[in-house]
Amino acid sequence: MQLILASTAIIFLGGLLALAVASRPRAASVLAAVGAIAGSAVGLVPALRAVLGGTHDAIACPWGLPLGEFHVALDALSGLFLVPILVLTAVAAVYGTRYLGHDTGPRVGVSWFFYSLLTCGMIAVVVARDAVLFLLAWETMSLASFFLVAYDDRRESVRHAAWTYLVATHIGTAALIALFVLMARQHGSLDFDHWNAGGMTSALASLCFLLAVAGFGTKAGFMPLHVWLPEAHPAAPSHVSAVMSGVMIKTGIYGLLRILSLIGPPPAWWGWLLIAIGLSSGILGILFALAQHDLKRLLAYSSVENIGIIAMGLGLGVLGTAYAAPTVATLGYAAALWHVLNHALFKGLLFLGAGAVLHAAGTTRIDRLGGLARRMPRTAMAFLFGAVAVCGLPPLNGFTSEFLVFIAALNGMLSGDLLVGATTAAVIAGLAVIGGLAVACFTKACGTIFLGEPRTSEADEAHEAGGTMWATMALLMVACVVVGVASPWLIGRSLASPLAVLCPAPAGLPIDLNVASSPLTGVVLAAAAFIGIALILVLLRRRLLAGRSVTQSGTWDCGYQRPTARMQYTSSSFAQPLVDLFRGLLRPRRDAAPIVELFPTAAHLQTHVGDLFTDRLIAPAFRRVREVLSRLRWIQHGRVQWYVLYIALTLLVLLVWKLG
Amino acid sequence: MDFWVNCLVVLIAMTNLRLLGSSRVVSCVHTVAFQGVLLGVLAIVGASGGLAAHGIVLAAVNIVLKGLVFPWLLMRALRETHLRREVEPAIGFGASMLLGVLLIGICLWIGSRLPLPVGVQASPLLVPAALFTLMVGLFMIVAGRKALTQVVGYLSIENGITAFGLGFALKEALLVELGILLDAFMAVFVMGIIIFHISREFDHIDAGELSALKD
Amino acid sequence: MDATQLIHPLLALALAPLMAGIVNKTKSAFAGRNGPPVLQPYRDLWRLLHKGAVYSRTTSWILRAGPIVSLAAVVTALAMLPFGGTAAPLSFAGDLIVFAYLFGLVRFLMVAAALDTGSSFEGMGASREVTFSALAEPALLLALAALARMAGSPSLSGLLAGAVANPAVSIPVLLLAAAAVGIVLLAENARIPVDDPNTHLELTMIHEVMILDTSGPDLAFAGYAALLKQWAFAALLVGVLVPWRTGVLWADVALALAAMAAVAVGIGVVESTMARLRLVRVPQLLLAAVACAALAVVLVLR
Amino acid sequence: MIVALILLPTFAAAAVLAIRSAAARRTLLVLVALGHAGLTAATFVRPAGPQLGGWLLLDPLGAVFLAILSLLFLTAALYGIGYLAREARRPTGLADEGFLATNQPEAVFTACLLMFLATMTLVTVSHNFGLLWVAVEATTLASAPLIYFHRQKRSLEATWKYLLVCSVGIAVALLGNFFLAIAVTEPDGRSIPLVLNDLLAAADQLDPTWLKATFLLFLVGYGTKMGLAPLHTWLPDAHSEAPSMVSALLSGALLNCAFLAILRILQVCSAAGLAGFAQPLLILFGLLSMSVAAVFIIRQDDFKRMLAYSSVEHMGLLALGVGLGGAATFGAMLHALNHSLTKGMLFLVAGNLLAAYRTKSVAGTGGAIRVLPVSGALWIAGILAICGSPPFGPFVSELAIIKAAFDQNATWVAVAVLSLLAVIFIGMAAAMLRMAYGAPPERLAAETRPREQACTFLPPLALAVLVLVLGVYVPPVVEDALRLAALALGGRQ
Repeated sequence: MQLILASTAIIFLGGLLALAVASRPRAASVLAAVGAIAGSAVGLVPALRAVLGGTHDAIACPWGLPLGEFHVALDALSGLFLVPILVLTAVAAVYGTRYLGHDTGPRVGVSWFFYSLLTCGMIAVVVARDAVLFLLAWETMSLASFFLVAYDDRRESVRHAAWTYLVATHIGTAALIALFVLMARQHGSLDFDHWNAGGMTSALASLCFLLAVAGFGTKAGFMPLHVWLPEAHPAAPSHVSAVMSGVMIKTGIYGLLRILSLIGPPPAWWGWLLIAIGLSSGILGILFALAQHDLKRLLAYSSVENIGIIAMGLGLGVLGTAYAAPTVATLGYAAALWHVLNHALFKGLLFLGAGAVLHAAGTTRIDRLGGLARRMPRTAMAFLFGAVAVCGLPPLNGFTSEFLVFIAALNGMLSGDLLVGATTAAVIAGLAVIGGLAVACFTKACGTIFLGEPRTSEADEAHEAGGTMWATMALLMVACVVVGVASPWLIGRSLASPLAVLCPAPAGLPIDLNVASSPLTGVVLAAAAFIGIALILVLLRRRLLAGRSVTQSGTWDCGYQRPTARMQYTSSSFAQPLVDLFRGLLRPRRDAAPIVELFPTAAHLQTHVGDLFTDRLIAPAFRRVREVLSRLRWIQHGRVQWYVLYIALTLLVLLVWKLG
Repeated sequence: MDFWVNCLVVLIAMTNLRLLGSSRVVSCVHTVAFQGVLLGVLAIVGASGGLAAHGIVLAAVNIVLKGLVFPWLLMRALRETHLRREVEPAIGFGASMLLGVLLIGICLWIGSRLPLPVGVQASPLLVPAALFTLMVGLFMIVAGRKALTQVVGYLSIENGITAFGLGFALKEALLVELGILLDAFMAVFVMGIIIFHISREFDHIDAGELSALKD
Repeated sequence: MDATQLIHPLLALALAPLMAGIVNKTKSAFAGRNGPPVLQPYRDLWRLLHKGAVYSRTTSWILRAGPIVSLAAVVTALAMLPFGGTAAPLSFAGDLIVFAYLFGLVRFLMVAAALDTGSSFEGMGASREVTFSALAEPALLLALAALARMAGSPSLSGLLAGAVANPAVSIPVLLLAAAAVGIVLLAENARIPVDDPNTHLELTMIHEVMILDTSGPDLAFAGYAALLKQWAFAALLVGVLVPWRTGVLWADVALALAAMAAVAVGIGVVESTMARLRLVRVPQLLLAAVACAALAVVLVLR
Repeated sequence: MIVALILLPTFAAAAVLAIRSAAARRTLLVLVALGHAGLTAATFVRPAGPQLGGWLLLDPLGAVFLAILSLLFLTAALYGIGYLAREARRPTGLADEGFLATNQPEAVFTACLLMFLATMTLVTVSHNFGLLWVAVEATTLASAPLIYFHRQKRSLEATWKYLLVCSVGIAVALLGNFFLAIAVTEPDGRSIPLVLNDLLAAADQLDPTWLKATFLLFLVGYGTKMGLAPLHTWLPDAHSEAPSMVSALLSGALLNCAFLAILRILQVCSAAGLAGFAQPLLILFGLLSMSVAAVFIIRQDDFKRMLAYSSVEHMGLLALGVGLGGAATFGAMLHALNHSLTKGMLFLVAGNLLAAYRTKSVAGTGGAIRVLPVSGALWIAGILAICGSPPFGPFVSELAIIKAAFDQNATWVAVAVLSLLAVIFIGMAAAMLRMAYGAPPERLAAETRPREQACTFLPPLALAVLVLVLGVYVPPVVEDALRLAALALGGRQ
């Protein structure tokens, strides 16, 4: 535990030093990165010990804050979230030193300070065991990330994104305050340890659960509450986006799990709610991702999708708990936790890759790129691996966790009654749709950005990412492969203790992770077979082509010589059939100047897909409230006589009301 | 002696009606001054147990301040601001009278809801009368067009409250009452200054025009 | 694992081209031509394997990786299919998901390879490919899930083991599942009414247009992978449609092979009697498949 | 010692009028502030006994407000050095006003400032209701000229409204005094002196009906001064037109004084067993004020008005906290402290922004973190703090109030507070982003802009540090003082 505090201190110190030398950006970057690495190294030790060994140690001491008590603890669940936090923040920090290399001015140092603050906030969130401390950490995390989002504040869009994020997170926090205060009223203490599951009426428990879903879901990006995500992630610098999308939104999942472990045995409808949220987030998330024109926006929506998958896992876990089906519960929770880890890896990788593209070609607008695979091959490979992983395709890590959700659903299907069966069938179908759409979405991204011919001169002059950036991406790429291949063993070793912490929720169900790891062994065998065959084929191909003529030529384009880049299929045209198929949900807006004359002059076509909930729900609601409020503004009309009249009337009313 | 107190109280109430009715700033000022004098008398009469020094001092200060100083200040302000003598009331004579009657009704009702505790010997009319004066003052501020009218209204409020205090011959410490009077004096004084500035900056003292600050 | 488990993979590797040959023979018979010989696909593959290769300057290593990965993935997928009484070499809980997702991997790489050329036609084909398979995937998985529930086993070997417990329920479920799988078979293997494998207008193609720039051994690999994929889906269909077992190994295998031939003929018949659907109408067909599968699930849950 | 607290600024005020040199005047101002702070601190070390027969007494409740006042005045005075120097060089003429304002003579300004301090101190220490009234009215008169420091039409109008509305309100409170005097008259004609402790002692002999009426009149009268909606009308005008250091004092100290006056009568009411009558009214006015503030903060284009409305909001929160009673009382006391510090800091920073941009319009103020790096950062921090974001002080106090509301099953009050706070946050966050971030106007974008002087940002910075500290650690001495104050109000813990 002391080590955790030490690592937090180190990271924070690094941030402070960076702030101190803010006048010299390079030095600031290095200092902050060093702090991040050292702190993570220190923190990983206890975190891993907690995850693997299931140790639990705590520090509790009184604190000079009314209501507050300084109580931190590190159990397996905290550790499981702590590991990706520490790893990804360190990696992203290294990446950031290079990524912000060209920026000048003090804002670099300031941003590093907030980066460190964000890291410390996330660490504090997962170890806090006192409601006030938790809220402090939570808001520190949110505010730090807000300042990071506002890094490039000269752009209006960035400011709007920052505002959206700030408002969303604040509203979420309001829900959390209500939640914690209710729990405190129930148990007479703000200390998590006193929140034993006993003694909550089911109504109160459900209310708390709903508040938790609202509050934590806002951070995690559950579908109706996700609106800040596609705004904030593109606005932030890429290494920050990686951290936010990779680990920060997961703190929402952590909070939900923590609360689930505290409010006692769940009724089945919680599971259904979570699964419904998961399905909507997953399917809509990937659909909107498919329709985006900006790479980072696309990735942000895909984060919503992955959060949806995690929510499905949680829902299945809750459902299994409620129906006393240990296999389903174990598999569901395991899938959720495992996907948390995997998503951190590959989404981090993808955002870093997007950053490299932005760095190299100066834009993330997909249709202005192309052919980067031959200009930055290493980045291209890394991104391709990330894409395969995020699509949940074997043999990479993304598949393993989606696979767990699948077999959790299958088990539910095999065992459960009609309702459970229907739910799980919905999960299976939903996951299948998500898988198909994800392939469409990421082939579009990879294909348009890295393959084919460059569409603009910037893309043409793109350069390979520097050593540091590439190294961090390579690290994550290797991690994706290794975690994917080693998953059976890793899961068996690492998920047992966290699930045991969650066990209060699965009412003491027996946990046997074999139900997860033995099928995964089969998956790994298949993967091994696949890789073996592939290698054989590679050799075979080399033998066959040996000594035969291998010539280069232009792309065969049905008679056209030299197809120009303008003739390529764009990402929009690639996605058009699906977007058109789901236009009811996506509501694409197109602004086109069609070709009219015989000898066509300039024409253009532009399509845009706004967010369903922002455009149809949030924005109109805000507008309505604003109208109502502005209609009330006449109160302050500036005539002093009327002001005195207010006094007179108040006086009269009070006297008549209270004395009458 | 209660008889005299009652008479004074009724007189004060009548002056209020005059305030409501009158359409000239000057007469308003005079009426308020007259109220002040009445209050001084009330202080002497109301002082139960004969003429205590306490009562005399208060009476003197009242008569001097409210009967002489304030009118003088206000007239001076009138002269400086070249105010056209006529106020064009926002609420006409008839309406004002009706409202006055209504206010009297309300005040009487409130008075009836506030039974005097035993041990307080005073005219039962005093509560309504004081409240009425207060309300009339408020009414003048609300209805008045000129900043000056509002000062007069403020004075009338002040009078109503003082009437209350004096009429009950409350054993309030002399120091406090003097402080109160001093404050009232300062208030009027500062208001006068401000009005003077207003007339200089805006070339008028139409309170209605002073509405640049709003949302 | 015993030797019998290797029977099906070997048969598949050996006979997949033959199946295509039978399909073509049937079509030409319907067209009144005598058509190419049944063994023609073997010849084509052989010839391609001994050709050199021509690559577009635009392309990168991805174009070369595509065929290899797809062939490897399809072979791996085949290893999970039981066939006529012979158990699959690779069988574990949830292998049906791996089975489906391996084809997802194939799709990803083939589409990437197609986009690698930067040709608008191949982009077009790729776009259609992902569109249709995004709809085919749920149909396939739902159908398999229904079967799994019915057989009470979460693995392909189990759910194709062919225990017809309660005919009243299982027969309609089997038929619905078969319908779903059948449609998916047509869609996934570039068959009429979804795609026309031997049209000559690139604008109308889906699968063929994606490998326009693939040549030589790569083309052989891609083609062979396509044939094996067709075999795999056909075998799945057979497994669903022919649940009966004699218990005698060679008899079961022979029965299954006969069924495969029947499926091949069936495909041929469908292709010769139906016209290609307009591309905008294909999704409706696939949604019909999803509907069948969903209905099967409901029946089986009841 | 208490007398000294009052006389020191009074005499200084007289002296200031005599002094010629500006430098000497400013030094004196700071010296007085320091002395006042020192004396206040001394009272904490060695509590002072009652004086003038218990008319002047520093009880825990008063002590809290006195400390706040003294601290805030010290900061304002330090800020004032730089401010007055700047004003002497080039008076703040506003772009939206069109012409440069000529300021009042600095001597008068400083004198009034000191008198303001003296009168507010008197409010915090006076235990006789009549004296209390005199003091509160005196604060009005002392502060009116301060608001009219910039001699221009808008500030004149603001002054007029402030004077008229507050005087009327105060007059109502005066009537309340007489009602109280009647309420304390005993059957035998004798009457209890209007001294707080005597009243508390003899609370059971008071006439409840008249006491109720008294409370209503005090609530309306002092509520006007405190800025409870719908009596708050003078507040935005005065705060927006007054010089920023004065706004800081008005918002951070004056409103508290009026609040204290209400608390005094509340003490009497609860002692007389009328808490059940008084507290719901406070809750009502609290919610009303917060709602009205929310209405005007959304899309407010004048940032000083925005701060003023935020003061309305927080006064409402204070009233609500006291109205809830119990644990919420302590929360309210803590919040009074937090709000004063934060709001004072914000107004001082607003003064810097105003001096740099020459406009109070949010839209016209962009890129503050580039034009004034420190002030810009402070502005962001202050807005976040006043909106109740951790790790700043207001968060803790608001949480305490909300928690108490939940604990007392006043769930709907709590929910209303939470949602109103959220709405207000949305409005202020938008303004904060537009002002702090983005590109500055061309006029200021140039590198030629003068660097920030320490004297302009150090005082608010100090306050910001205090607020931050209070957000993570409340020193025991402070906590004890607040607890005692809450205890005096009959609040638990």
